[in-house]
Formats: sequence, C-alpha cells, structure tokens
Amino acid sequence: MEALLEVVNLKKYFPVESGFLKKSVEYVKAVDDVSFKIYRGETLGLVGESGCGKSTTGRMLVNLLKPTSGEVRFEGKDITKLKGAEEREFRKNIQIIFQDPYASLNPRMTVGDIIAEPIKINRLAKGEEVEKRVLKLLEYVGLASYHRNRYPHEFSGGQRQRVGIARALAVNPKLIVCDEPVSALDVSIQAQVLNLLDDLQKEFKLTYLFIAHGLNVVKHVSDRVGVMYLGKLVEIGDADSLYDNPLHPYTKALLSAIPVPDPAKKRERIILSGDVPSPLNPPEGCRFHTRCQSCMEICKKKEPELKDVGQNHRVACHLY
Amino acid sequence: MELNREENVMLEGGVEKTSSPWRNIWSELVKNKAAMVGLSIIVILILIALFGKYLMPYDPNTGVLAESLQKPSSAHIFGTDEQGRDIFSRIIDGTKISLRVGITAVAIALTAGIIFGSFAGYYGGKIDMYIMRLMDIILAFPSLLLAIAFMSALGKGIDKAIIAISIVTIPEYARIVRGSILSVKENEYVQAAKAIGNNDMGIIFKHILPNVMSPIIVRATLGISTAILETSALGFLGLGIQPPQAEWGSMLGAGRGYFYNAPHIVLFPGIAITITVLAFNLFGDGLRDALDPKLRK
Amino acid sequence: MVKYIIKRLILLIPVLLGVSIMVFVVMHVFQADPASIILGQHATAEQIEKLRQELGLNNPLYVQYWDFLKGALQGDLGSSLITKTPVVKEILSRFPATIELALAAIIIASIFGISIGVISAVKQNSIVDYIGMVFALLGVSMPIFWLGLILIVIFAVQMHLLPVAGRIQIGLEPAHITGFYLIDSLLTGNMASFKSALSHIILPAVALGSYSTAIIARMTRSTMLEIIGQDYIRTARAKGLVEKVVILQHALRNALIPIITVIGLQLGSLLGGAVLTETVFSWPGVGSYTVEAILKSDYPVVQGAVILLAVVFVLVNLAVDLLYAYLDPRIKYS
Amino acid sequence: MLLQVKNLKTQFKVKGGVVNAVDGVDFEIDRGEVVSIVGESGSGKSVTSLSIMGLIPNPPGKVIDGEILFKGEDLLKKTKKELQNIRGNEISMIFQEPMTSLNPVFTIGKQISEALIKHKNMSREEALKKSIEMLELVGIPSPEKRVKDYPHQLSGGMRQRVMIAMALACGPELLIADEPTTALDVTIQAQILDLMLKLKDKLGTSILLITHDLGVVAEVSDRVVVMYCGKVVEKGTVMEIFERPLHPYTEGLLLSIPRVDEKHDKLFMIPGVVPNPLNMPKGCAFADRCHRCEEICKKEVPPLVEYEGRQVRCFRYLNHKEGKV
Repeated sequence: MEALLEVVNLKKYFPVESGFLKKSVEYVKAVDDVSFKIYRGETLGLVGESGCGKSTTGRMLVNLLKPTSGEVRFEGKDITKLKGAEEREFRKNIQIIFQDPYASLNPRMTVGDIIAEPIKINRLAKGEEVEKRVLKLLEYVGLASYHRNRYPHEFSGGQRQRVGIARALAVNPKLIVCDEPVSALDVSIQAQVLNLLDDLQKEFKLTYLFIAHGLNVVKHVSDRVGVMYLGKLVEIGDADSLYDNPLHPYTKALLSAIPVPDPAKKRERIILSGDVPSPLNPPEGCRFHTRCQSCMEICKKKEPELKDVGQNHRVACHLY
Repeated sequence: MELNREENVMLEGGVEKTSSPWRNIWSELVKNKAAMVGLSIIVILILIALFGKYLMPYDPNTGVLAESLQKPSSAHIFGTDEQGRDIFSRIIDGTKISLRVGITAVAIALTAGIIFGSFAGYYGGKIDMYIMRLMDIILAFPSLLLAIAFMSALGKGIDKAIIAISIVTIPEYARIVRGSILSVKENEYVQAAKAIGNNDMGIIFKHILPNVMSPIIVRATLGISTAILETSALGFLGLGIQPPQAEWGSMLGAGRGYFYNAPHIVLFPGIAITITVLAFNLFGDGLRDALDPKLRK
Repeated sequence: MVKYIIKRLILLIPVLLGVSIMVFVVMHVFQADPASIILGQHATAEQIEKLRQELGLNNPLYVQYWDFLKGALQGDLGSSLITKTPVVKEILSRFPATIELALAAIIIASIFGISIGVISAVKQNSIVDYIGMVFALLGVSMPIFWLGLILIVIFAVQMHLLPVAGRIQIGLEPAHITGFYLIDSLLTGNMASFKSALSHIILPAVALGSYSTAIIARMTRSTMLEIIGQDYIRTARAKGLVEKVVILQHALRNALIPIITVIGLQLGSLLGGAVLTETVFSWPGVGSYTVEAILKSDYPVVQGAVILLAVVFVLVNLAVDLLYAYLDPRIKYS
Repeated sequence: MLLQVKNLKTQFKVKGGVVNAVDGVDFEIDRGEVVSIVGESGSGKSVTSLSIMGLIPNPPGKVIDGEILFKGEDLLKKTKKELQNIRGNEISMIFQEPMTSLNPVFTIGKQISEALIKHKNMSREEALKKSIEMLELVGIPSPEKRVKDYPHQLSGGMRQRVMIAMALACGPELLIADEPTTALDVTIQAQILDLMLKLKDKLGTSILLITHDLGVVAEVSDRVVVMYCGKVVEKGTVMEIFERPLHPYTEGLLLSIPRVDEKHDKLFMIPGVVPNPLNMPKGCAFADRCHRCEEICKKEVPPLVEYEGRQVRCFRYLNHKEGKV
C-alpha cells in the first residue's frame, strides 16, 4: 500500500517561561518523537487520554501548528517548510473537522457563507458555480437547501457538525483530520454523524485520521489504530489485532476500562493507579512506568523503541 | 443548564424564520425599556444639537448686564447668568459641543484602540509587548489628570479637548480589543478559518473582529458618557471650550462665584450634563444586556 | 513574594521614565514660553532672551530633559515660576490633605458600594434592586463637581448643617504628626479639632466618592450574579449550608477579587477627581494647587504634580496586585 | 423505600415560553441500591436530580407538582431550613464538572469540614480530623498534606475524589451522582466508578446515578430508568433493559452505540433530532423518530403501561395487553 502521508520523528514542544529576569525556559513536550504512516483510503484512529498529544499531532498535519522538529510528508513532500502560496495550495489537500460543533462555526456568518468561503478563497469556482457547489455540499451532508441562509445558532449540535464536514469537503481534500468529531454529541446523533463520515469516505475516496478518546468509536471507524500516552506513540496496529490482542500494558488497561453496555459481561478490570504525570516533567525511561503493573528495572531507565511484532503491529514496550 | 442549547434546536421543516445575530440583538434591545428611554433621549439630543438654533429664544452669547442673575421666570425659563445671558438658550447651544466632543473623541480613541489592540492581540510576542508598554505609560496617569496636563500644554479649545480626551482613553479600548481577541483567537472557528486558507487580515477582519465587537460597542457607548463628563470637567476648570462659546461645564465653572445667591445658575447646566450622560449609560447598559448572552434570560 | 515586589518595582522604571518623558515633552513642546510668563507682558525681547539663556531653555530638548531627570532623581522637580518655592516642598506639604480626602472617599465608596451591590444581586429584580441600581446609575451620570456644588447649596447654604469649604476651622489645626487631621486630632485627643475636621471632610468625601460608590455597586452586583450561577455555589448549597454563609462566604469571597481591582482603579481615578473636588471645596490639597498652576501656566508645578500623582497611582496598582495573591490562592507570585 | 418520586413536574420559564423539563416522573430507590437515570441532553435527567435536592434555580425554574418522599416524608413540603438540614447530611450530591464544582478560594479541608461542622456539630479540629479520614477513604495519598491544598492544585480525578469525600462525610443515606465521570478520562473514570461502588458497599449508601453513558449504566446499576423529553419511557432491572429493551427509543439507543466487543459495518441510526421543548408534538414525543411508529402515536401521549412486570411508555404494549396486536 502507498502512504498518503508520513509523519517522521514529529515533535512539538511548547515553551513555558519562568524565572526572574533571566529567562529559564521549560518545555511541555506535547508530542515527542512520533512517527507513523497513513495509507490512501484508510482510516487511522488515534486514541489516548487528554494531554497525550493526539490533537496537537492532528493540528500539525493541517499546518495549524508548526512542529518543533520532524517532518510531515504528504505525497512525499515535506509540508512543514511550506510558505506563502505553496502553503495555501497545500491546505486544500488536508482539512480538519473539530470537536465542538458550537465553537467551530463563525456565529456571525450564514451556513452558506461558511461553506462558500473555502471555495472562494481557493478560487475553486466563480459566480453562480459557487452557489451550486454550496447547495451540492449541503446535500452531501444531509442538509436541505433552505438551510443555506440560516445562522449556526439555529442548528442542533449534529446539524452543525454536518456543516463543519461540508466546509471541510468544499476544497476536495484528500485527507480529513477528524478531531474528536462526535465527542460532544448525544449517542443517537453520534451514530448519524459516524454513518455520514463513512458514506462520504466511500463516495469521495477520502482518507481519515480519526482522533478520539472514545475507544469504541475509534474501533468502529478505524482500519488501523494508534495509541498515544504522554506525547509518545506506544502501540499501533490493525484495529482488530490491536483490540483483540493488545500488547502494551497501557492499551490493555485502557481497553479494560471502557464500560461495555452489556451487564451480562462482567470483566476483570485493570484499574490504573494514579494520574497521568505532567508533560512538563515526564518520567525517565518508559513514560508509563509509574503506573505500569508490569514495570521492570529497565523501564525506569531506558525508553523503549517502537518494535515491529509482526502483522503490521508495533509496540513500544520492553516486554516484547 | 442543559435547557439552553435545546432552546435553539430548530425543527426540521423550517417553520421558524431565519434570524441573524444582529437582528436578534435589536429585538432583545427593543424589549429593554430603560435602553429605549436612553435611545430616545439620545435621538432628541441629536435633534436639539442639529436644529437647536430654532429653539433658542435669545442669542446664547450676548447678554443684558442689567438682567444678570435673574431667577427662572416666564421670560427666561431657566433664568439668566452673571452676564445676563439666557441660560436656556445657552444650554441648548451647549448640546452640540458636548455631543460632538463625546462622539468624536470616542470615535478617534476607538479606531486607534482597535488597531493597536488587534495587532497586539493577534500577533502577540514583541509587537504585543511594545504596544502594551506604551499603553501602560498612558494608563499610569489618572485619565482626567492626563487630560488636564494635555490641555494645559496644548492650549484651550474644542479640538484640543477632543484630542486630549481621545488620547487618554485609547489604552482602555486597546486593552478590551486585545483581551477579546485573545479569548476568541484559539476558538475552533478561527482555526477552521486558517485551515481553509484565510490570510491574517481575512482572519482578523472577517472572523475575529465581528465576534469581539459586542464588548467594544458597549464600552464605546459608555465611553461617550465618560467623555462628556470629562469635557465638562475640563470646561469647569476653565480649560475647555473658551467663552463666550456656551459649554455646560464652563457654564458651571463661570457660575461658581454666584451660586450661593443664585443656585439656578449651576442647577440647570448640571441637570443637562446628567441627563445626557444618563442617556448614554442607559443605552450602553441595555446594549450590554442584549449583547451578552450570559445575562440574557 | 519579596522577589516579586522587587521585580515589579524594577519594571516600574521604564514606565516611570516613559511617564516623565511624555510629561516633559508635552510641557516643553506645546507650552507657551515660560520666560515671557515670568517676566510678564511688558518684558522686552532681550530680557526674555536673557532669561531663556539662564533657564537653559535654549539647550536642545534632550539636554533639558537630562537636567530635569538628574534633578528629579535627587528629589528636585524645580521651582514654581511664580512663587519660586521648590515644587517638591509645596506638593509634599499638600499631599496629606489629598490622601486623606481620597481615602475617606474610597472607604465610603467601598462600604456603600459593596453593600448595595450584594443586596441588589441577592434580591435580583426586586424593588430594592431597582432602587439601588437607579441610584448607581445616577451616581455614574452626575459630574462630581456639580454634585459638590449642589451638596454645598443644600447642606451648607440652606440647612447650615455643614461648613461650606476648607479643611478645618482656622485655628483648630491639630499638631502635625501624620498630616492627616482626623488621625492627628485623635492622637492628640483634641476633640474640637476632630469634630471640625470631620464636619469639613463629609461633603467633599461624599461628592468625590459618589462616582466610585456607583461603579463599585454596579460591579459588585454583576460579579455576584455571575458567581451565584457557578457550580461551586451549587455545591455549597448541596452541602446544606445556610444561604447567608453561601452568599457572604462562598460567593462574596470570590467576588472580592474583581471588586478589589475596581476599588484600586477607583482610588487612582479619585486622585484625578480630587482636582475637581478640591477646587469646589477649596480643599488645600495637591489638586487645587495643580489647577491654580495650570491657569497660571506654571509648568514646573504641573509637571511635578502630574508625575507625582502618576507614581502614587502606579504604586496603588501594585498594592492591588499584591492583594490578589492574598485573596486568590490560584495566583502565586514568585 | 428510601426515596419515592411521584408524578414530579418541573417547569422552566424561558424566552418564548414554558418548558416542561420534567413532566410527571415516577421512580423509587431502595436502600443499598444503585438506580440509574439515563437519557440524552434535554431528557430532564439532571433537572430531576436537582429537583430532589431542592436546588432548582427559581426563577426561572419551579417544581410545580408531585411528591418526593424521602423515608416517607415529602421533601417538597419541607421548609427551607429543614431542607438545609437534609442536604449534605442525609442526601448529598456530586456533579459532572469536578473542575468547577469546588470553591477555588478555600482549601479542600475547609470545604469538607463545613458540612461536618454544620450537620454534626463538630469543632473545627474534629471536622478537620474527620476530613483527613475521608480523604484517606477516597484514596487520596498523604491526606494530612492534601487537606491544606486548594482545588487548583489537584488533578480532575483527585478533585472528583474530594467531591465524593465531601458528599459522604456526613454519612448520607442517598448519594445523587450527576454524570460523575463524564468529564474524566477513561482510566480515571474507571477509578472513580470503582471507588463509588466500593464505598457504597462499605457505607451502605444508596446511589442515584444520572448519566448518558449506557456503558456506565450497565457496569454499575441495579435498576434503570430511561428518560426522553422529560418523561420516563421505560423502567426495569439492568438485565431487563439491556437484554430485552421494550421501548423503541431504548432499543435504538442500545443499537446505535459502537461497541468494542462487536463489529458492525453500519450503526443503527435514530433519525432526526430531539423535538423543540417549546414546541412538543401532540402525541408521543418520540413518534417522529420512531421506527415502529403507528397512527395513534402521533395523536395521543402513550401512558406508562405495565408489561411483564415492567413499565414502559408505548402503545404497542398497551394494545398487546388488550390482546389486539
């Protein structure tokens, strides 16, 4: 398979200034040396708890954040160094949809204008063509043409998320980063949006990077899944293999922690002790060792590398 | 409360009419009686300022010394001042100066404040630091004191009063604009605007500024009242508009020597100032309630 | 904490330098020629030129500023053009009067403002709330100098309850200890002085404090309303605490943080407002002194007074920031 | 019965009309039981819990009808003072947002002590000692030190533990937990649920759990109440509800959740959106979205009917009982 996008040694450090007059700077290591590939036409899920760096990674792919170091190669070309017109040209290829449907639409623009804006800015159509495209896009995402002149506040959460999807589709992107697209929605609405994303993927041959903390949602939509913890990718593999046979102790704990809507299935749960450590001062060695039940001496000293364990499955743990 | 979001849920089928955010605010504002009273007074004041010369029974600037300090009567409904001029005519004449200074000073300060504040807030870093340091220096003075200092240096007159008052209020607007921009800059719709290829100016003017205008408009409306109060204070101290030109504050200042025996000489100009300032305050408060969904019920 | 104060004081240096440059430039570029003011209308061109030479007014502006700065650092802000007395001496002798008035006003404003605001918020949309807010609205709409004049007409001229003007009855001045008449008269046990000082300060303090009272009341009300809607207030109620504890402890304690900011800002603007109030009540403070100087174009005095008041204002703001740390455990200065 | 809610109705006045947020709700909780109220946003589940606590903000809200019998006494007839003595003492509550539910300017020690001083007449020192014990009970490390911390110094999970310590300090008989784990990460959510269940067994507290997460419901509850648009649509034991949901809404909800343990190509979809509370349909509130909708559903509001010893609000079972379908 061909990789549409390749992330190589991606890092993002946010500086935190402190100290008196002489500036001693500390860094929040939000994303710390992450590499993975996204293949054409697939959905790669990215899961992890808050602060693990999954959203930061997503924003770097769309060029909303500049990486501290590392490369993001889209169709072989490093996009992190693009500037000006080239950058604008590139933006068409990767779009993003956001978590909060109430915050991601400009409240002072009509839905039609919101969807038309990317078409106009990128000069994808002129005059009446723009309007035609807008109506077509509304139709794709399951909205009616009379919605065109409405304002975002007149819509429900699910409908707003549809508008966000239409805006992303407007520039014919190849890859869409879905940043927690259904986390803020009710269960019944969540299913509608997930099915819509699925339909659109088939219709437009889209590739998704699907970022979420809900493991059940990620499993449902993804072909492959990556698990992040404190800025590191700890495990990545085919969705079925990863869910049926999780290798990393963190993935295991995460999977066992999901409540399953079936009272008949009483499972043995792994309850992790303690909180996620501060990314300002991550533990030495394996970042998970402070909460790990299989922690060994080596874990406290040496950072494990992401190792291939066969069947497209890679894990960063000294156990393997 | 979980009800709030559901309030906005629209029925499939489009029964309800489309309402733009601005139209919502207006319908909200119309319901606010105090704001409407304020707005009506403002409209009346503007009419007086424009057509006042047809209402004045006497020439505001020439008096009959023999008729000085007369109590209110049918001939002079607000009485006469120390030079025998008709106070009613002078108050009408003073309306246009107060409004002109108040509105122009705010307009200048607002424009400058939006420019400084947007750049500081959007770009951050060094630009932010330099702009805000400059603002800090202006803010290091109590505003009236700084206005007095400017006036004493620039000399007297209406244009100079406008300049003095606008300079001292720029930092206030710059701060509000900067703060609002910082609060919406990280919003997802701004991120989305960036992701679809907008440039900085497009983001600032199309996506950020329209969404931060509410507190700025409110502040500007209330700022007009402050500016009118400061104009009158400068006039009272003898620094503002120069005689014989009628200005409410300087009328008070000039009448100060006579008010033991003729309190009407200070009573009416003061009432005029209070009503004008009150009108802008009422309207500004109403605007704030209409624009701030948190306070909306 | 000490480190933070030092840091803030160091950061004040560029601000104060900026302040002094601004005042200096404004005064020197736009001001009428001081030499002709000193010499009066009948002076000849040669006389004026000679005096300009002596005063150093022909030097480049930066040289003049440098001389001024050198003097200022040694506590010399020049002398009055008219009385020839040193500006610093004049200002310092009047300073306690201004501070006493401003403090009296801010105390009145804080007590009334916070009480009205809290009551209005708790009784939102009741008649009490409306009355409180109408008064607050009037308070922010009346010019304080006009209110001062009206108060004089009512309480002094018509009712003869309180004195018209001045700081104390002449001859009753207490011995100088702090410079504040109210405190000095109490310290020396001079009740006649205290009564006279108190009766003199009431009207100007009320006039000066009215605007701040209104601002504080409005601010307190809106802050309290916002806080009463917070989750942690619901938690306090869920614990079964009585409403008084919920409002006065849980809500007001949080509301104090923004309220203190407003009070600090008001204290600063009171120093500006004092210019007006002192003029109306012939209060012998820095404000009325400055106004006289402005009218006589006595620029060293204006310059000195403005810089000094700016310094006080900046220090007040620093004090407010430090109070924050005490009130809000989330803020730690290091 | 520890708590019996009968025909509870709570209204809110909003711009444009009156919303019946809770519209005739009945359910009960026995001692030592965990009962879950499950529903989506706008279903009235949170308003129900706040009504029980007497914490509905008035205005705009008001309980207009019904009874809330706690140990046989109607809470709606109690005076303000009596209610204050019950709240935090016999019934306590924890909330969804541990980040905002603690007062930022007081130490957690003070915040836990408050209830003890008020309800148990403890001195400051006794209350603080008890607070430390409570912190230890909820699994906060080095509680003697933590008791002096301010909320902002704790993580989200720790704060929710503090909330639980505070709620349980006076030994309440009923704990109302309103979406206690929604704002927390999955691994922390597991910790908190585990803690709540352990403490329930240890202290014998009954729990009323308000949540939208059917997974959580399945894991912890004994009995379940499903709400839609202010009404109870179905009640039953947790097994009954999950094994054999009767109401089409419950059925749809269960089918629309993606599951880790099963793989479907397409999710079942409940079409449409929740009706506007200001403009409720005439018949069954769910009729427009229902895959089993019949003519009568659009005309009349279905009653809560007994069916196989359970209760469900749907015409299908009314007819069934009468032998027509």
